[in-house]
Amino acid sequence: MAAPPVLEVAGYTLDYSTPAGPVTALADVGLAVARGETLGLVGESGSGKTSLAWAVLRYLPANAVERGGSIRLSGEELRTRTAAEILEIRGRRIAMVFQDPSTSLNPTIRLGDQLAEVLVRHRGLAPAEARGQGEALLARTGIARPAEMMRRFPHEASGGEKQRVVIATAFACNPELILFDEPTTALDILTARQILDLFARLREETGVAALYISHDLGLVSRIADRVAVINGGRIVEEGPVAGIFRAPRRDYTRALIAAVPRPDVRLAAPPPDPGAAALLALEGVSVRYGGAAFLSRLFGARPAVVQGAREVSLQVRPGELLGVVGESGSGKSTLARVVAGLQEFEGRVGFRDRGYAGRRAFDRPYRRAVQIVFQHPDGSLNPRQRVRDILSRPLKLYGLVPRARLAGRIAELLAAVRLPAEFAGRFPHQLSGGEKQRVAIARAFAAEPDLVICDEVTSSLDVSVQAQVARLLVELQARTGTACLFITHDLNLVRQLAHRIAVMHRGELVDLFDTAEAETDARHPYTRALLAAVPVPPAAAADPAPLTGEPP
Amino acid sequence: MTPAYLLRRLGAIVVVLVIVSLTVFGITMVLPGNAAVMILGEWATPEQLAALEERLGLDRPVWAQYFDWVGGILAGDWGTSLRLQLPVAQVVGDAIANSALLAVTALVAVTLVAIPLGMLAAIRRGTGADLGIGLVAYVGTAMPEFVTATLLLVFLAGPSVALFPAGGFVAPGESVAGFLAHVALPAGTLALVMTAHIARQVRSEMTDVLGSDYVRAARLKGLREWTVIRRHALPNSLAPAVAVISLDVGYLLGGIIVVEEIFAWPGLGRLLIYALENRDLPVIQAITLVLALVYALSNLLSDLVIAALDPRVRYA
Amino acid sequence: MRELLRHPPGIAGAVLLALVAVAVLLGPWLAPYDPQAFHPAARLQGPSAAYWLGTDQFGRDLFSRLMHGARATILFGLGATLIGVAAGALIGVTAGVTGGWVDSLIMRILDGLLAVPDLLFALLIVTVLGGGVQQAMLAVAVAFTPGMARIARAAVLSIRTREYVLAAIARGESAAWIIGREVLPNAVGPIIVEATIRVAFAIMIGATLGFLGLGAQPPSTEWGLMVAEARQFMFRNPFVVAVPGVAIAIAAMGFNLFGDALRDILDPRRRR
Amino acid sequence: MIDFAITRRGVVLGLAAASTLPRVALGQGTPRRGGTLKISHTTRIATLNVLQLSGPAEYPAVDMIYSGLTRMGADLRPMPDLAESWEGANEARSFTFRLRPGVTFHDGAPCEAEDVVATFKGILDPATASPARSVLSMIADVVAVDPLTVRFDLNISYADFPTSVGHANARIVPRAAWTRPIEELNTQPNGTGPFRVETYDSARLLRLVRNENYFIAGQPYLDAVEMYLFPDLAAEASNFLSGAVDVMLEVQQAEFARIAAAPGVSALRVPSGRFINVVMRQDQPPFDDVRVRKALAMAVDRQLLVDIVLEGLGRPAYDNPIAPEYRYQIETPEIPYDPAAARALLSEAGHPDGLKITLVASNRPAIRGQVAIAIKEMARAAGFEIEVESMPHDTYLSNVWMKGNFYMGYWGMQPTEDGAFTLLFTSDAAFQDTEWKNAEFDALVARGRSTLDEAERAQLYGQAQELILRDTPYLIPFFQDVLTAYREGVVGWGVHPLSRTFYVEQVWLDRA
Repeated sequence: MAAPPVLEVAGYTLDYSTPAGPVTALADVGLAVARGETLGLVGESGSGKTSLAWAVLRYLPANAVERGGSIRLSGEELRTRTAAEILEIRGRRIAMVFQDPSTSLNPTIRLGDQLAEVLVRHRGLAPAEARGQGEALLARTGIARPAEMMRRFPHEASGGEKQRVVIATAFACNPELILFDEPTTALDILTARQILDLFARLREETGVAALYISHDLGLVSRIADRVAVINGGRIVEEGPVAGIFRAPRRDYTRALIAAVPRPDVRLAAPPPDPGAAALLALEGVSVRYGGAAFLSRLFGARPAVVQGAREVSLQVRPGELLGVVGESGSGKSTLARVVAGLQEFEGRVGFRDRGYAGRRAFDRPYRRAVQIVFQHPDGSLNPRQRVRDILSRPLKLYGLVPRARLAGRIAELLAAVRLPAEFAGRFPHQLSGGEKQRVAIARAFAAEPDLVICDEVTSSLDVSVQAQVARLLVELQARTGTACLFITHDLNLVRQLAHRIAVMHRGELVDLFDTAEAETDARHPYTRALLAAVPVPPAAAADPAPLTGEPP
Repeated sequence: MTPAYLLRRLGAIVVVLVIVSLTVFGITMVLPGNAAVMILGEWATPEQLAALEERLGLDRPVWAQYFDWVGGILAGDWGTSLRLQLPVAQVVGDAIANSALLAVTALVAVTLVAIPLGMLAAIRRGTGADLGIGLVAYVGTAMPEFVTATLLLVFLAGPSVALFPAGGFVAPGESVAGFLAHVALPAGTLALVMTAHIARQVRSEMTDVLGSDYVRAARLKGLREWTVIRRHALPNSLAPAVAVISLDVGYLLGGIIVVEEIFAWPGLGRLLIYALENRDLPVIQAITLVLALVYALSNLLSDLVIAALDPRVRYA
Repeated sequence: MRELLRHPPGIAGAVLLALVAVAVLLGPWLAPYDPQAFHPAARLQGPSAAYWLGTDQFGRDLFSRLMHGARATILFGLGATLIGVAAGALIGVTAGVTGGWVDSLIMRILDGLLAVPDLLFALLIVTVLGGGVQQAMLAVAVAFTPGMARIARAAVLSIRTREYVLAAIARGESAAWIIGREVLPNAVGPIIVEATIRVAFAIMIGATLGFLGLGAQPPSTEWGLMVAEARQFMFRNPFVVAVPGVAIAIAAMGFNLFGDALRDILDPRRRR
Repeated sequence: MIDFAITRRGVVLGLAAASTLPRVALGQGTPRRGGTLKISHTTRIATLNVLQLSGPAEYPAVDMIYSGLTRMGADLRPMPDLAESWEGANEARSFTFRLRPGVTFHDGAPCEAEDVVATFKGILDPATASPARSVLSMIADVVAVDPLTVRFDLNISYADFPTSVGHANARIVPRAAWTRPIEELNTQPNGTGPFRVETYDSARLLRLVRNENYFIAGQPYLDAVEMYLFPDLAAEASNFLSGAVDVMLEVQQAEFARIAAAPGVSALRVPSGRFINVVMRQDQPPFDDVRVRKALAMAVDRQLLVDIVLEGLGRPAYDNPIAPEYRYQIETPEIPYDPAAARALLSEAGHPDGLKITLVASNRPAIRGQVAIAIKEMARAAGFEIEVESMPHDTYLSNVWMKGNFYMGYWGMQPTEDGAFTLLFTSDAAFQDTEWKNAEFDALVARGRSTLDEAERAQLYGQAQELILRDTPYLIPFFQDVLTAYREGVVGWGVHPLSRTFYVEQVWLDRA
């Protein structure tokens, strides 16, 4: 008789009781993960994928009501286990790796102790012994000086190092099953790539069964053996990775696949006239952050100066979409703030035939011609203003439309971003994230700008919404001939949309190239490393060679 | 924590004290009536008043009085109490020591009671214990000290019960038991209000900590609940608790005013009321400065404690 | 508001405040007696059909005094807080919006003033102004100003970096528009929460000043003064102290609970 | 029997028998030596400078530490203290005091005539700011005749002079004190009294121990006296009832019945001439019209005031400042509470629709405000629409006292009629705050103080009182008793109507 699957969920239904009545989180869910197998569980926010993880770990909130089904670990039913028994299972037989290592590690306890405590708990080791073992575990996750890392506090380690500690902790007791909850989303591109490689290696070595939860179908397709797509609490489709991508059976799956940005599917607006004069020209733009307040200086504080951007020069042509990519802290958002007139800078910003030498030099025509859309749909709209007021503000401010035509223009703007006209009367909190971002885009385009700065406009949105917003943006751009400075960390997305791509690293512009030339040898090594780190779905590109060590 | 940081903080405290000194001096200068009137009371004749004013130096220009005062403080001479005719440093010094005994006792009591209560409420969130603690906390913070003190006086020091003396002061040097008996009610009054406040804050911090990702991670490691609380939750909610306590020192410094008056505790608060009633300006000024200094130092101290508790906090 | 009613402490706070509001609005009509009228034959009595909450040392009806005193007490708290909030908000918003050395200077001065405990500050000021209700109200307001200024400034600073404000700056909006339309409407939330809780403090400080003889003066029916005047008689009739004492606690608790509930509702981080 | 029979000889003589000193409440049995008497009080002993102090708790302290030439007895007669005897001469324009021999200060220095001369000269120096100065302003010169004899020459005839030198602030300090900063007396008193200071902390405690060299052999009986400060009245009462102290210096009316009823406790009530007075300024309307004053007088139910404000611990007064405790009180007619008549009189005085006016009271002591509120309620029926404005004492002192036209005053009892009249009533009174100035009255008082004949004096002072009753310069609704309490086993504790002398050296503890 074949061994039972490590994890087998069958007919599992879970409700949350709320004041407004029960809400179904999971409905008749069934899935199985065998030893040595990785099952990718893909869904958007609210799909129930995380609830499933909590159900497996028997860590349900007080208002959770299980309506039926079974959850078995290597054939043992978990639902009937007592709390004490579950405590013995957690961390020993089922471990979990969390999304963000900076919050899942206790900031006041040394990394080594957090790793060792699970060994003390489940393997009964003495603390000193456990620390020794912990060092070995850390070494296995590729940490160069494990003994030193053991003594550090979380804030003294990088994101990648912390996630390695979390992973080492998860593997510490040789569990049968590990749950991964988006373990790379909080990490930078290159680090994420290394963590994924580490995961692949450890899975090989230990033969652990893994349930890998993610919103990113592209990413899952690279590491999982099989994929389950969850939507609205139900598994809509399940099967081997290749099969799902090649022949999705459900519309939802198809939409999800279509929404995954793929460089080979170009969405860009028509290319700009290469001979046209530059619309925007940055010349040697530098930004320094920091500097102590007067009184602090008086009492001897040294100003801590951080370089936000160093000597950046680039140009944007009319109608062009220039992608700016880089990891967090690379200076790409600083650049956006400079151009939007939110950040003091040194150097010169040229716009059409005028030059501006500082933030305060930007005049009304410049401010009208250059608009910005921000990352967080929640933060970019004033919660106390109706959509109508938000959209009418640029119209009134720049005197673009006679008062009598205001309402009509607002309806047009809403239509342009595919929102119904009655949204004009709504407040931002009555809109979804995607809808809010559309309003923000509409507000930017309301000014009839020549250049729109998009600062990570899609990264807070669900995958499917992301794609819609990106398409909408390009469409508007094509229609109005507006240029766009598109700042993102998503390489695949930018390769879909941009005419040219600028790569920033630690405040410097390291590379600038036509999108078509992304994969040529002329690229800067850092660009190449970034491209190599990004999973390109599905197996369209050859699996890149694993990277080792920290990014340059 | 660098010496430069400490120096900077101390410098900031000096700035604060200068501002307080100017404010207080300004306020005391426009106080109606003067000490001579209050000293001689209703039995004074105008010439007696004039003589006394001259003797007290109240007839000199304001700016001269200010610079004399500041200069005196810097030279260690805090002036002479107008009413008591004693050096301010001596009068205030005795009172500081007594108030410190009261305040520290209250703080220790609060720390020992409020923090465990707040944590208990957070851990047993939504249970009867939580509700009970919450209710007591709300009632405690809603009672002015003089009401609380009056109730304690009636119920614990009334003639029929007389569990504690109704007031007075015994130095711990004379008799530790006597000191504890006398300090119980005034410190209890102060502690009650602060306990209520701090327990609520600790509960809220602890609730946040218990809901944090790392506590969840610790639980999902299979750690026992007690270990989770002791190792993971407790240390992290202590730092905010310390911050709250240090903020409450400001409250405490106000609270002693009423409590000392009611329980005959010979400290700064009662001295202040006496000085205010008698327009004893040097004493008022000195007490205000001392209280401001204590408050500023307690904030600094709490920052140091927080830095010790939380490795993330490093002052440079 | 609807959310408030789903928040149990919020409901409790609202109920307590409703009681208080009834006393403030209708108190004089609910009172069966003239609050100052002596009933020499019925001194220091416990509750009875004639005197619902008993009588004080002059045989004055405690319930009537309580009802009449609600206005003095509550309006004191509201008034002091309102003035303090207005002044504090003005200073704080100015500092937060202006920034630079103006902000530094204002903040240093505020730090200095904040180092003086509220009650002490109020005591100093009320002594300058001379005791009395208006003076005490002003004193509490002045004592509250630095704290409120700090909160207003913090609120402004946190909002100043919100993206919709950045968007307005990028759009080239005037400073007045940004402050008036983008910053202030969103900064009032924390200010209102803090103000609500401070009303409770103001009531208690007002009562304490009354107790120390520097606030409301006899024959006012302010609750703190009622307690202070009655303390001598508390052994003969505990109600003389208990009635106004409990009333103060109810009012302060109402504002505390209500303020906490408001904070929970306005702060998305604390929402479930 | 209160009489000064000696006037026949034209001199006033004191008696020198210490053992016959009258006691307020003399204990039973044989005095026992030893023990510590603990006293609680509510006001601070801010200073022990006998020349300057004026606090209620400071008087008992200096009464134990210092001695004067004379000391007030319970019957308002001057008793020998440092002076064994005295005699007046030259129509009471000169007084000679004979000092006890062999008396020493606590520091061992002898107490002689030079000390007395230095003390009185110091008091007369305005720079000393002594409350005794105005009372002793009739002194023209003071000379040491020999080490044990002092002679005072007066500007005027002043029959009560032996009483005046017994003023609480006129106790004898060593002549050496004047060679040093006089502030030293604040904390380092050096007297000839029955006790000397051991510990003095103005914030908490004054501890006095027996002066072994006290000039009355065998006294004091107590080893020590401790005075504890309790600023809060409620806490003080609780503390006393719990047995922590032996004596509560002053008991509030509100607490008196409760304390008196407590087991093991005696509460003592001493009638006194202490009174509340409603000040009505008479150089401006409405109180320039005597009918308005009379109307108000009729609009106050004095018995009810005594009942509810004093809890019955006092006696109604009918606007005569001279209480029965003085020597020359005349029959004072009762003024019945008659709102209707008051209203009629008010109407007749030109206020047919009543009179709206603000009555100011300070909050210290609280009784001022209580009386004001009660008057407001009572006088309403007579058409007086009184607004009571209470204020903190300091504000009152600087803004209202001696300035306002309608406010509450509060005065302790004076040792003599002359003291009472010259305090408030004569045109040159120290606290003339009504502008009621009457030359006839002034003349009567001036003649009275120089008149040695008992009957003639009684007649002059009687006429003066008649003038007061005729014009009602103040509304004086009641005389307030002085209240104190002590625990079982304390023998001989008592208070004096003037609350200036306490005779603690005669108190002893009768317990195992």
